[in-house]
Amino acid sequence: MTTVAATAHTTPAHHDDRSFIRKYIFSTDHKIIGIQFLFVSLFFLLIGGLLAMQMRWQLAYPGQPMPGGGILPESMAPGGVILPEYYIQLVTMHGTFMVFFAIMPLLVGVYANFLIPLKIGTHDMAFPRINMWSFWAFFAAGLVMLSSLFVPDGAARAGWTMYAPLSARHDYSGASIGQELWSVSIILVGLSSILGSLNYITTIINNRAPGMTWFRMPLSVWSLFITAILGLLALPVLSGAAIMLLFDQIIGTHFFDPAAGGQALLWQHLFWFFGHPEVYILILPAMGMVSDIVANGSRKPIFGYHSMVFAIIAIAFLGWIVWGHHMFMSGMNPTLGSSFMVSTLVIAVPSAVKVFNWMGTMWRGNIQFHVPMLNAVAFVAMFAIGGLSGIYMAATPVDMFIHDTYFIVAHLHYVLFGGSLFALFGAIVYWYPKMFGRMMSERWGKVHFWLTFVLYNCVFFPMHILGMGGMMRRLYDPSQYTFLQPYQPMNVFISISAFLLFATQVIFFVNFWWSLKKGKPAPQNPWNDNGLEWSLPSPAPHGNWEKVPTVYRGPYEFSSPQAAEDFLPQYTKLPTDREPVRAPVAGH
Amino acid sequence: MTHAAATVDQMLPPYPAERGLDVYNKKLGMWVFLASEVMFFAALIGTYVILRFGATGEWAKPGIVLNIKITAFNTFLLICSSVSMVKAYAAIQDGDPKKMRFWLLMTILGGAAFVGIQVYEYIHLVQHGFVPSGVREGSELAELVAKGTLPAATMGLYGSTFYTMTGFHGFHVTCGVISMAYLYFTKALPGKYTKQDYGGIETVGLYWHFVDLVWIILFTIVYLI
Amino acid sequence: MRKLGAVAATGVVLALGLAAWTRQPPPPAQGGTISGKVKFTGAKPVMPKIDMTEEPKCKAKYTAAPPTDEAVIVNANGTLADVFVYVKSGLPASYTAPAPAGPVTLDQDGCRYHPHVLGILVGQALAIKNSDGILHNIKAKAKANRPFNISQPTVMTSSKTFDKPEVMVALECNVHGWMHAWLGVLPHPFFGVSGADGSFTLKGLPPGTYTIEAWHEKYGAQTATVTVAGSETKTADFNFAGK
Amino acid sequence: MHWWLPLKGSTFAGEVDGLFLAITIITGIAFVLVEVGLIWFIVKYRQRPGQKAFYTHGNNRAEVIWTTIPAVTMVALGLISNHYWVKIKGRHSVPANAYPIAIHAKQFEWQVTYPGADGQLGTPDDFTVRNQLHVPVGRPVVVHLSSEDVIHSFFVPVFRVKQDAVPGMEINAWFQATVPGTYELGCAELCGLGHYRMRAQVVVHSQEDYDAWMKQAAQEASQ
Repeated sequence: MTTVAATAHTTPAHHDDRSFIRKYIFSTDHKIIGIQFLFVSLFFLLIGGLLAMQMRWQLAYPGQPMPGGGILPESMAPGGVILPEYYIQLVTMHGTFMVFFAIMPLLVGVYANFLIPLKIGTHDMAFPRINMWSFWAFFAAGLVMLSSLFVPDGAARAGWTMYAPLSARHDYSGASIGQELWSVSIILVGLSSILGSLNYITTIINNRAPGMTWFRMPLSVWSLFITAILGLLALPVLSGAAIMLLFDQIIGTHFFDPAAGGQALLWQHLFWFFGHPEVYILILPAMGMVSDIVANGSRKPIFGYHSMVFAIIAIAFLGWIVWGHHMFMSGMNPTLGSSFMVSTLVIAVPSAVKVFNWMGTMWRGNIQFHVPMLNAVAFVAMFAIGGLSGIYMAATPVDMFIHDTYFIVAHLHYVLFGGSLFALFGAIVYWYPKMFGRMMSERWGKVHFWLTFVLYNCVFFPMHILGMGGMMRRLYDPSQYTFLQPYQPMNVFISISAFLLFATQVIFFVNFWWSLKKGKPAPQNPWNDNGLEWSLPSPAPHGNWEKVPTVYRGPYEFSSPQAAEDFLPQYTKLPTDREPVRAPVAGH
Repeated sequence: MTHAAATVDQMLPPYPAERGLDVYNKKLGMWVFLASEVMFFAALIGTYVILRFGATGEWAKPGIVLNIKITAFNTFLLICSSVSMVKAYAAIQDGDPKKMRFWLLMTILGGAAFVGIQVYEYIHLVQHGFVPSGVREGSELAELVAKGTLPAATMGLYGSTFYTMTGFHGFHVTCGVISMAYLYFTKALPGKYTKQDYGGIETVGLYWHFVDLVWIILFTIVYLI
Repeated sequence: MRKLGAVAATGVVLALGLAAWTRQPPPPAQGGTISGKVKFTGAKPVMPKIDMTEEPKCKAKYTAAPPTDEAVIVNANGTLADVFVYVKSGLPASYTAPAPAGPVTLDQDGCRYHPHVLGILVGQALAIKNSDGILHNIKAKAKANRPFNISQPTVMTSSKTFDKPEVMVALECNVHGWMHAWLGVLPHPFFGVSGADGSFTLKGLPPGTYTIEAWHEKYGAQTATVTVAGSETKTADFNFAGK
Repeated sequence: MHWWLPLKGSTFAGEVDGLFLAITIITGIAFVLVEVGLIWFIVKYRQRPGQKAFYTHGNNRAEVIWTTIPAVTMVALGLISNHYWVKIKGRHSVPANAYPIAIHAKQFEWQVTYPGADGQLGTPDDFTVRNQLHVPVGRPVVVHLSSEDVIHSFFVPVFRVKQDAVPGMEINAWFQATVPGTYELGCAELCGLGHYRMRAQVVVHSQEDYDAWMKQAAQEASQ
């Protein structure tokens, strides 16, 4: 955090006499909170990656001592050989960290906090103190989850989906405290997300700058708004389920234990009722930010702005009625399966619309390949693969074969890594100047991008083949099955690619840290963008604007004939522009 | 919450931003928060409904396990506290802070009494042998189960859902009482609420009515049917 | 009244302390011995065969006869093996167990536990050995002690200890559903398991009257009362009837 | 190693694979359209000095086209899939003459109960074998799945059949094997530390072989 302190406010726009602690630790400034989320969740991203590397070692070289594995305690990997119970902890914790502590906070915690006030033109969130609590609840949740790896009997081990009754009864899983800490941590995550979401929603509804009408909002803000609604309504269900799970674990209730009358499928229904909106929480903000970056990179207005907005809304709406597609094989009534299949296939439509609109945006553009644009285009390409592979499992008869195989693993990583994480690599580079006042290295950004892009496909594309061969998920040692033994060379190939992919991320992290202090000082508007945030100096000062700007147009007026340059910011007043009509300020 | 908003106001110059809704932030925020609370209780109540109607065999008889009379009185108390909340709100709208303080205090006392009675009820139930995991061995209720007056198969589920739902409701009431007491001492007593500024009362009132409404649903489905 | 109690308690503590201080710990070789046989009457039950086809490594270890279930093993001389006999009560309150000599080994060999029934001191290490080199998991369904469930995917040894007396802790392997072992955790070394001749011996008992219990996984427990004085050897036989 | 799907070992394996292929064709077209389009645009519309992008906010006709085509395709795919789904997994899909076998899943084994000589479960001549599923070829088999402890998933890749075994529920899954041989059954739902070892042998016999095996196994089990 000290580095942030050194660079975040090198050029304060106006006098700021808050103490260090109020400024950077218990800060209520949305930008600092966003940066706090960024640092913490990048750390968890690294942890999640490290866990994945251990899994990949075991899958490539089952039962062989892992290099450096000797530092792990006896209960995890005696002599560096990963134990089955540690392997399933790795599986569980990798999923949990990546979903709840890396991708979700990176997208929502970082960019909803950082971008919403800057992009809609307000001084801060509606409830800055609640915003601060949202971060600290998340931080506490992360610490609890991390600590669970080191308690007696180890961490939770029922998969990130925590299917009951394996998760609910310690005698089934062999874990104890770790399993309980998982529940506690998830309850805290829920609290954090709810507090964050209510802030984002209130801020976007009430605190937009004059002239920032709904349909002048950037798609990033639109997607964050819809994401916040999803989070607001989905996370309490998860929290409720996690509370019941925790009670099953510690005070002997029987919600999910069929041995005492409870219902095992109840957990799945509750979890996926949250879980599917969660999937869209993990992709919508990425879509929004990619829309901003693609329009900027193509120097062209986004193609079909309104249909993009309606696609987001449609995805969010349909996202509530598709949760059953995770449960086609669970013994749920097959007639329900039919209706979930149809709703799931229909949700492909708005996703397709978005992909075509991004392509439409690039069509006849004047495409600049800066690092954010490269990552954004990779997002479109990879999200397309992830979306298309989703159609296989939506079709229930095919799902009967590929459900819970590596095909699913491939699919979800194409969406979460190929989708969300590429968008994030783009977004981090794109808004880095506004956060820290410096640019990240363009050259190393490109090196990182190309290596990541190639290696990423080497890691995850072959998993489709494994899945088609029938390789189940979460297997400690697939070579135990005769029919999977021929696939071992492919597992080795995937693992080696994964190690290289992980090593490549070092480039990103070094670039990130190095640029904090040594990066090229950023101009006010390095990407020639139209958003309100670029009217501020880099880094954006505390309180953002002395007086909020007035908005005269939509966010994507690139190459407009009205302007001499190829961009026309939202805040630039042309002689032909009229002042927006101001509604009277409400209430008190 | 009030305090946080005040910090913003000191920090920021007032400006005529175009408002999306004709509702001030705190109130909108509370509505949004209540939407998430609805989902939370929906999860708990939905679980109860699924477990109850999916259970094989007869459901536990609330009339035998629980003391409905005392809870009915408690329900009445909570409804009264909702009325007194309305009274407090009406009073400050009329610009009568003294009357508002009185009714706010009544609401706090009503809420506190509700929590107190609920704690008493819990102690009583546990002594009888009704625990979250079902029926405690060797207790009065265990004998009833042995006699067949109460169904053995579903007592565990009834205990699980009963304590979780009413417990979390009680937790919400407690939070409400604490926030009202906080507002009472930091805002109402120093006379910071006026005819023009009573956002805190309105916001906490919304929450209070919501908690009350949830209780009426819970009382009906857990105690009565 | 309360004061009186406190005084009395202090007195007892002091007396015990004094006794412990003055008492010479008897060498374990001395003291009484209880020995006996566990007889079996009735029809000898036929134990089902275990099909280990799925584990060729284990199956290969049974060349003579196919392995059978180990729940009831009746010896050739009509006695019952794998009966856990131990002093249930009767030891003086001041008795302190000697420090355990070393770990007790539980070997998983040929997809079976060796031994099938065993005893261990509180705090003594249980070395769980996997000689098979295939996955075994060891689930201890303990109630008084902390339960555990660990796995051994390869040839290796894990160590576990138990904090509280518990008779018996069921051990099982869930990968090979036929694998069961029984572990008696005791605060003293006066326990034994009836062997291939059905006999057991409890050595080095201080003088006193003891309740000893014989426990069998299928036929339950029986008790007997035995008084031992000096270094004499007393006999206690048990008789289990087949059903 | 296959680069495509494994052996088709049941009557509906062909249908599942056919649907898989159909989806591959549909998504393949979309895939080529998107990825080739992207590469083409990247190359053709890359930044050039003096060039300005075409200023447009979109085209409603294009939006309608690329909303309608996927929507129609998806609905059609949904209807086709549903046809097979009802046939394979629908509530009344189990053939009336299906041969019953009960499988009880337990950490970490499959306890397969065969109906014995009378061909009916729940009679005294039933017997249970661990981790071995023997089925006759060319005859529908219905598996009554139950679970002792946690959720397991019955998965035989060559039959293209998968069904979770959920504690507290009995779920039926059926298939009709078409190719005699020895295959594997695995657990597809994480069920604990021995999940990866929860496998069983599947043997598809001709009817005569099956009867012979049954006689022998029943005899062994009764010993």
